[in-house]
Amino acid sequence: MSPLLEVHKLSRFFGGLRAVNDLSFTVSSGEIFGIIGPNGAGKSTAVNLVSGVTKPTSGKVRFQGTDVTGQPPHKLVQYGLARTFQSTTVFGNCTVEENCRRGSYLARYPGFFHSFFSTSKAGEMRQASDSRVAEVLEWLDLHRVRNVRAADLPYGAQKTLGMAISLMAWPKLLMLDEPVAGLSAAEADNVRDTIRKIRAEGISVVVIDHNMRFMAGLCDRILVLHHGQELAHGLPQDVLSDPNVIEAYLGRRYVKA
Amino acid sequence: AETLRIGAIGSLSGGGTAWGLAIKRGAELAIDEVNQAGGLSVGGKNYNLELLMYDDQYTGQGGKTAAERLVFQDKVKYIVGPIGSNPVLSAMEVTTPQKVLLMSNGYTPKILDNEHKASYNFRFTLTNLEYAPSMMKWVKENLKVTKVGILVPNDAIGQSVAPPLVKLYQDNGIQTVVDYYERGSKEFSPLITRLMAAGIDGFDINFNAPGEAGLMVKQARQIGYDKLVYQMGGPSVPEIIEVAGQHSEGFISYEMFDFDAPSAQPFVKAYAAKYGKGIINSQTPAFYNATKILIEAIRRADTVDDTTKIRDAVEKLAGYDAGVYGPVRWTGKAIYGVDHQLALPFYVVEVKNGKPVTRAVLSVD
Amino acid sequence: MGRSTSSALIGGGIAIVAALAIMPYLLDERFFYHIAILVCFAAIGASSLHLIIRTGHVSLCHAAFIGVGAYVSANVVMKLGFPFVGGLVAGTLAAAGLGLMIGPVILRLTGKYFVLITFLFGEILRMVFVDWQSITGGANGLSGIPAPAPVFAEPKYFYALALLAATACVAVCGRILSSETGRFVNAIRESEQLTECVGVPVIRTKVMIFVIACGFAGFAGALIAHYARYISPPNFGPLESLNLVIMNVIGGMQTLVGPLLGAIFLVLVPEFLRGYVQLQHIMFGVILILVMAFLPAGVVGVKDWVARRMIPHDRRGEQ
Amino acid sequence: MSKLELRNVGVRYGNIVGTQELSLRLESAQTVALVGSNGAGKSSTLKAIMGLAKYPVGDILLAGKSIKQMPAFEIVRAGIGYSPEGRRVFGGMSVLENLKVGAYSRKGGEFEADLQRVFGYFPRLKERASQRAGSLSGGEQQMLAIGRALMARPSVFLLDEPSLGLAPVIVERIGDVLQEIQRAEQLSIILAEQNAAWALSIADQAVIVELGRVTMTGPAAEIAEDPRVQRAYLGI
Amino acid sequence: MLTNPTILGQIVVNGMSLSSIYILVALGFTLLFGIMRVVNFAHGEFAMLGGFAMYYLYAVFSLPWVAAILLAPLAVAIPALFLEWLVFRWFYQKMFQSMIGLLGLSIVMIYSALLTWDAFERNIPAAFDGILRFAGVILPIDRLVTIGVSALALGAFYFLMVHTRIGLAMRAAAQDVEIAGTQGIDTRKIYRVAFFVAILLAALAGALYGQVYAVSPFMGERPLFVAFIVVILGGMGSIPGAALGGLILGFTESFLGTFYGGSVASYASFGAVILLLIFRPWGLLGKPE
Ligand SMILES: Nc1ncnc2c1ncn2[C@@H]1O[C@H](COP(=O)(O)OP(=O)(O)OP(=O)(O)O)[C@@H](O)[C@H]1O
Ligand SMILES: Nc1ncnc2c1ncn2[C@@H]1O[C@H](COP(=O)(O)OP(=O)(O)OP(=O)(O)O)[C@@H](O)[C@H]1O
Ligand SMILES: CC(C)C[C@H](N)C(=O)O
Ligand SMILES: [Mg+2]
Ligand SMILES: [Mg+2]
Repeated sequence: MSPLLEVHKLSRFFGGLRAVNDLSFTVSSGEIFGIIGPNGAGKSTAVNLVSGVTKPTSGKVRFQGTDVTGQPPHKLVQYGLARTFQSTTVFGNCTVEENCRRGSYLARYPGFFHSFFSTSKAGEMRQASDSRVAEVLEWLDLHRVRNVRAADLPYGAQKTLGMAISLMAWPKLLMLDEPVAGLSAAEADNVRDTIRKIRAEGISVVVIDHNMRFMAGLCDRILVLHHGQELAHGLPQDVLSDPNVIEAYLGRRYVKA
Repeated sequence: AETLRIGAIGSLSGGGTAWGLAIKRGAELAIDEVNQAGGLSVGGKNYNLELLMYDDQYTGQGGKTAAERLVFQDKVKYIVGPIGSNPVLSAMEVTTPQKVLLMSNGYTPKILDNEHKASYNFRFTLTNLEYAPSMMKWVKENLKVTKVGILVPNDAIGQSVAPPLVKLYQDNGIQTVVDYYERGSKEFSPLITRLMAAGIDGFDINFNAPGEAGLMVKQARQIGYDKLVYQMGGPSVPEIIEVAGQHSEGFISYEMFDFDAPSAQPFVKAYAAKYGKGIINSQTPAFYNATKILIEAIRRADTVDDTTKIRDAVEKLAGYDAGVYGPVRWTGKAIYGVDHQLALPFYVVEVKNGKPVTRAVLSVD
Repeated sequence: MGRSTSSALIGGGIAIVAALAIMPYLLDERFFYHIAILVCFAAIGASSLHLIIRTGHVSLCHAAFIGVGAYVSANVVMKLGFPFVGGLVAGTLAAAGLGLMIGPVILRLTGKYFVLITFLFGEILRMVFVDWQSITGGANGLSGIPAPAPVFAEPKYFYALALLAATACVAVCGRILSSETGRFVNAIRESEQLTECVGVPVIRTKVMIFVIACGFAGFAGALIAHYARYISPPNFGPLESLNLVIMNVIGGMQTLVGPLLGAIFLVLVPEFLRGYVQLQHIMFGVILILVMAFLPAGVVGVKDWVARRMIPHDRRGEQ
Repeated sequence: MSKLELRNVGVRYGNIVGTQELSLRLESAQTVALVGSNGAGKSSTLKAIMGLAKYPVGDILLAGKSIKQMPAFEIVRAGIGYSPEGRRVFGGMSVLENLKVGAYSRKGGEFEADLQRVFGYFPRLKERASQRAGSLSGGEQQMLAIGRALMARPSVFLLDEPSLGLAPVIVERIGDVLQEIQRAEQLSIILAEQNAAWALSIADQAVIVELGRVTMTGPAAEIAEDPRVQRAYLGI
Repeated sequence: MLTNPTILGQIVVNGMSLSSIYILVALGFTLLFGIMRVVNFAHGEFAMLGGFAMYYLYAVFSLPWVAAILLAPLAVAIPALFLEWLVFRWFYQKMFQSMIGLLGLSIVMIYSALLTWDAFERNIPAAFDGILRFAGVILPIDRLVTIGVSALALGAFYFLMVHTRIGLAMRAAAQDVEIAGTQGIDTRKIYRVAFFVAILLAALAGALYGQVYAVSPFMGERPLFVAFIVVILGGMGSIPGAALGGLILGFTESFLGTFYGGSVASYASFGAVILLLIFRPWGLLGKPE
């Protein structure tokens, strides 16, 4: 597998705090790559750096061989790199369907002129994107609630919707920050299935979460961050039995459970 | 008796409110007088007078809207006010084509000097173009200043007043240092300090709103300026004394009205009876005067509708005495090309023991 | 939006415009034309400001852009001798151009910081109007600006022009908001971060909307200059900018109907009160308080308010 | 008489049902786990108890006395402590100040003693006493939210998803501390949780909520053995 | 002469006395915004009322100065509680609505004052009309007193907010009212206290302002204008930020005014705030959001 994403010696300091410190990793095409680590370890910051939300202090991000360091998020989405957020993941005030339409800017927006005069080009793009919206909603099992206001959805469905929005851009890599936080075990299983489906479409996934049952069953490889640096890295079963990881993150009782 | 409406436009909000009230009260006092005397008889009918006043918010837009409403909605034929170049100039755009008389006050020469030759406009107060030359002569002879600092607001008044004033000083061989401040400022000591640093021996606070003028007097003294403070224009000495207190001692000012003159007493009494004993804005007698002159012109023209006749009557009113300023005399031809500027006496007063004392009575050349 | 609702909207719009077009003529009083013209100006100003508000930014310098259009147009016509249309185009472009210059810088700020920076920028522009006397006539303003054509010196005919301009402006604003562009404008207001992360160039989109809105402001300014025929800095100061914001809040900030209602409200209500001379402002203040206290969503919210009153009492416990 | 009793409590948000006809009892020194999936109505139940829901129906009794019509601050003064969903610490204030706010409802001078007690449970908070709460890590904020509520010396403690977004080691620590506090202070606890495995492991009683209604209730250990629960909430 | 240190000292004192008044206005404004999310466009009018209260107490009823300066703010803030009940409480947690609604209140207050007190400016005789010469610097005593009283009020306010129970409760309510309630804080009462304190500060500022400058129905506009800038510049909700913002604005205005004249001072001080916002878009002491 060729590397899709290469992160090289990436750092971000907030004042004196080294939130991410000299971090390097690669994600291969078709891989589900997990990141875990204690609270405040720098996981979200790392995703923010890669997705352009936060500018790195130093280091490089290469996506499909192109240097994309410091590019704004909307550019990265054009390259094929999409993400969801830890908290705000959806547009609460509009319907599920509208959320997805908003997500499909790249495929849908024909430019001011075409959209203002509703040209045939605009019509074609709109139709194409509407059918893709319908497709994705069906695929992620959201079609039955497509007319529900996003804020009224159950939390779990909101998380799925967050992924649906990001998928509208047809990314090559999707980064998910805590997709199952606050979900029950059954719901987490649903999300896991969804992510597997996404991967089956050829989309690589980077995922952060504290739910170890979920992560262990999902990820091909896991990176453990601690104080902004790599603590361990490898196959899930190896990482989760690493004494350092147990000490810093999992807790002793985890081993028994 | 029928009712005859006289229009008024003035600022009842915003920076010109004191002036708007002056227009309102001056006109009301004049109208009350006529009504109490049994009304106005014109063309065999007897009219009860009524004032219809709208706010112009001290803006051009407001002046235009108020004028539109008075002229087209209320069908008023004569308007007293507004004060302030912005509202006057825009009200004029409405009134002049409709031949509505406008008795306003603004310092911009354009009020009288325009493409209509001020056909229906009159001005009842002096502007710097009228009083400044005589004042300058008096200042030059009596105050012996060589370098004068001038502070004016950066608004329509300041911009009309300062350039001719500076020229006048220069023509008289006196140097000037001018600075503009934003309206609403209260702290002038930095600007006064700057003037002092330029080595002025006279501080001409000129046409500032009375509150601000008072603060300038006070602050100049407080930061240790001990030379002359005076004003070549901008009346309202009583308010300056009120605001500057003891610091106003020795302050010399142009004054447009002598409230202590015996002839002014009936007016002052009537004002106090109706509006209380507060300070009287010195524009008030001017608009009382304007309204009385207008009413007298209507009487003489013997028509309430034909404004051209009324205008002609106003022009020919020389010698009529409304009771506060003495006989009417028109001037202005030399400057504006038309004699629609009322010539009024004016005063030089000095504050002594907290009271304004008249030092000279001057008149327009 | 379905085809049928959009054509219903267009139909309704045409009906309203037609009604507005004939209404003052039924009364045929010059003063009504004057007021109707002021409503048209306010509608252009408020609806173009509404575009900016829909991106989540409240600008307090919109009237200053109106001023830019007014002064530029007046100068182009009076000093350079162009016809009115030339002034109108120049005024529009000048305001839009200025918007394009400052937009990319100030649109990085959000919320109250944006409010403050636009307020200060508006003050600076107003001071420029006051100080640049050779162009603006300084604080005394510019007078003697010609009417667009001699017939338009009559408010009766100018009204037709103003209504046409306002309709065009509102229609364009409405079209922008209902088009795909509007979809992403709404997205930006709700969450800039999320919108950026689905690939929308947020700053660029905001700048585009800002420039269009400023262009309309300049357009309104040119019209105002050639209607009032006298312009001066206070017409374009912070109070006027604030008035445009009030129109949006009083009318309702959620839909384009809001600023239109607000424009009508803010022109007509003071006019009704004007006769009360010294009490008019107090009454106006009380009305502002009452509207905002009882219709927090603006005058547009009247229908919800009525609906709420009609809910049977025993169901109220459920809310 | 139960320490806290809910009788047919209902909360609605417009047309959306939060909870309906929800009844439960909490005895002294007991922990009840409130388990349910997303939107089941756990938070709504706790909010109703805290007086944060508008116009709830039914009745809520604390030691036999109705607290339904009381404003939140009086409910706190009556002895109920609350650690809200999403922590909601006062981000701009220091850790110490957050704890002082927690003690606001209490009169008297045992503040120092209580502070030391909370620092005893969460030594990390003592280290960070003067740090801005907003800059704490998620786990630290959760500790602070719990500590803040404890400062009021409640007799009933409501916790809304304390494990959300926390590293496993922190979740484990919080569980230990809750049990320790309960032993030491005879505290009654309602623990609303998604993380059913963890909640059932520390609770005495369990209540399963679905679509705003109680569907199952019983000793936590028994509930944990129920096959339906295992499938839906434990992922077994 | 302009580089003369005594002149500089003088400008500093004059600038500071004005800044200190603005700071008092700004503090109350920021308190109301911080705690209730209310943009009090009528704040300057409470300062105006403070000015009139001082006018009556000191100039008309001839109370001793200390009594007057203490009573004037109370004479405004206590009756204002009625306005809190009548008007303000409708606008809590509603930023835009409060802005417009309270603009309405401001209009009502100004024009009622105009009806009552007329438009002319009134003077409150100076209580301390002397001049102090200190190392060659001429210092008007009334300015020093203004600075002193403002500093005391600022100190008292800071103490209240940071070191008292009620201040703690106010700060907590400012961050999250709902949660403050669940920590045992009676937020309705806290709102009323915060309102009272804010109005007290505004009225005190008005009393000082009225004595140093003059009293009239329109006197509140300028302080509000400056407070609006100061508060956002300093970082909304930050006490030291408001103090710092007020000082900076006062100083730039007086220094630039002295060295470069009035219009440069206006352009430059606004331009400086604009630049500051561009490079620090969250204000001086505010935190990035
Ligand atoms: N904008 C910021 N300014 C200052 N510090 C920050 C900022 N963003 C993050 N931090 C700090 O950087 C560190 C890493 O934060 P980050 O959010 O990446 O952690 P995380 O691993 O995602 O934790 P969690 O699992 O709790 O979400 C934390 O200490 C955090 O407080
Ligand atoms: N403020 C609100 N407005 C509208 N609906 C709400 C509100 N709060 C909760 N709801 C709805 O009420 C129902 C119950 O929500 P509640 O928060 O009580 O569930 P929960 O069991 O705590 O779920 P979670 O695990 O997501 O916290 C859900 O359908 C939710 O969407
Ligand atoms: C500026 C406003 C129009 C919108 C703003 N973001 C709000 O929802 O509070
Ligand atoms: Mg994180
Ligand atoms: Mg919940």
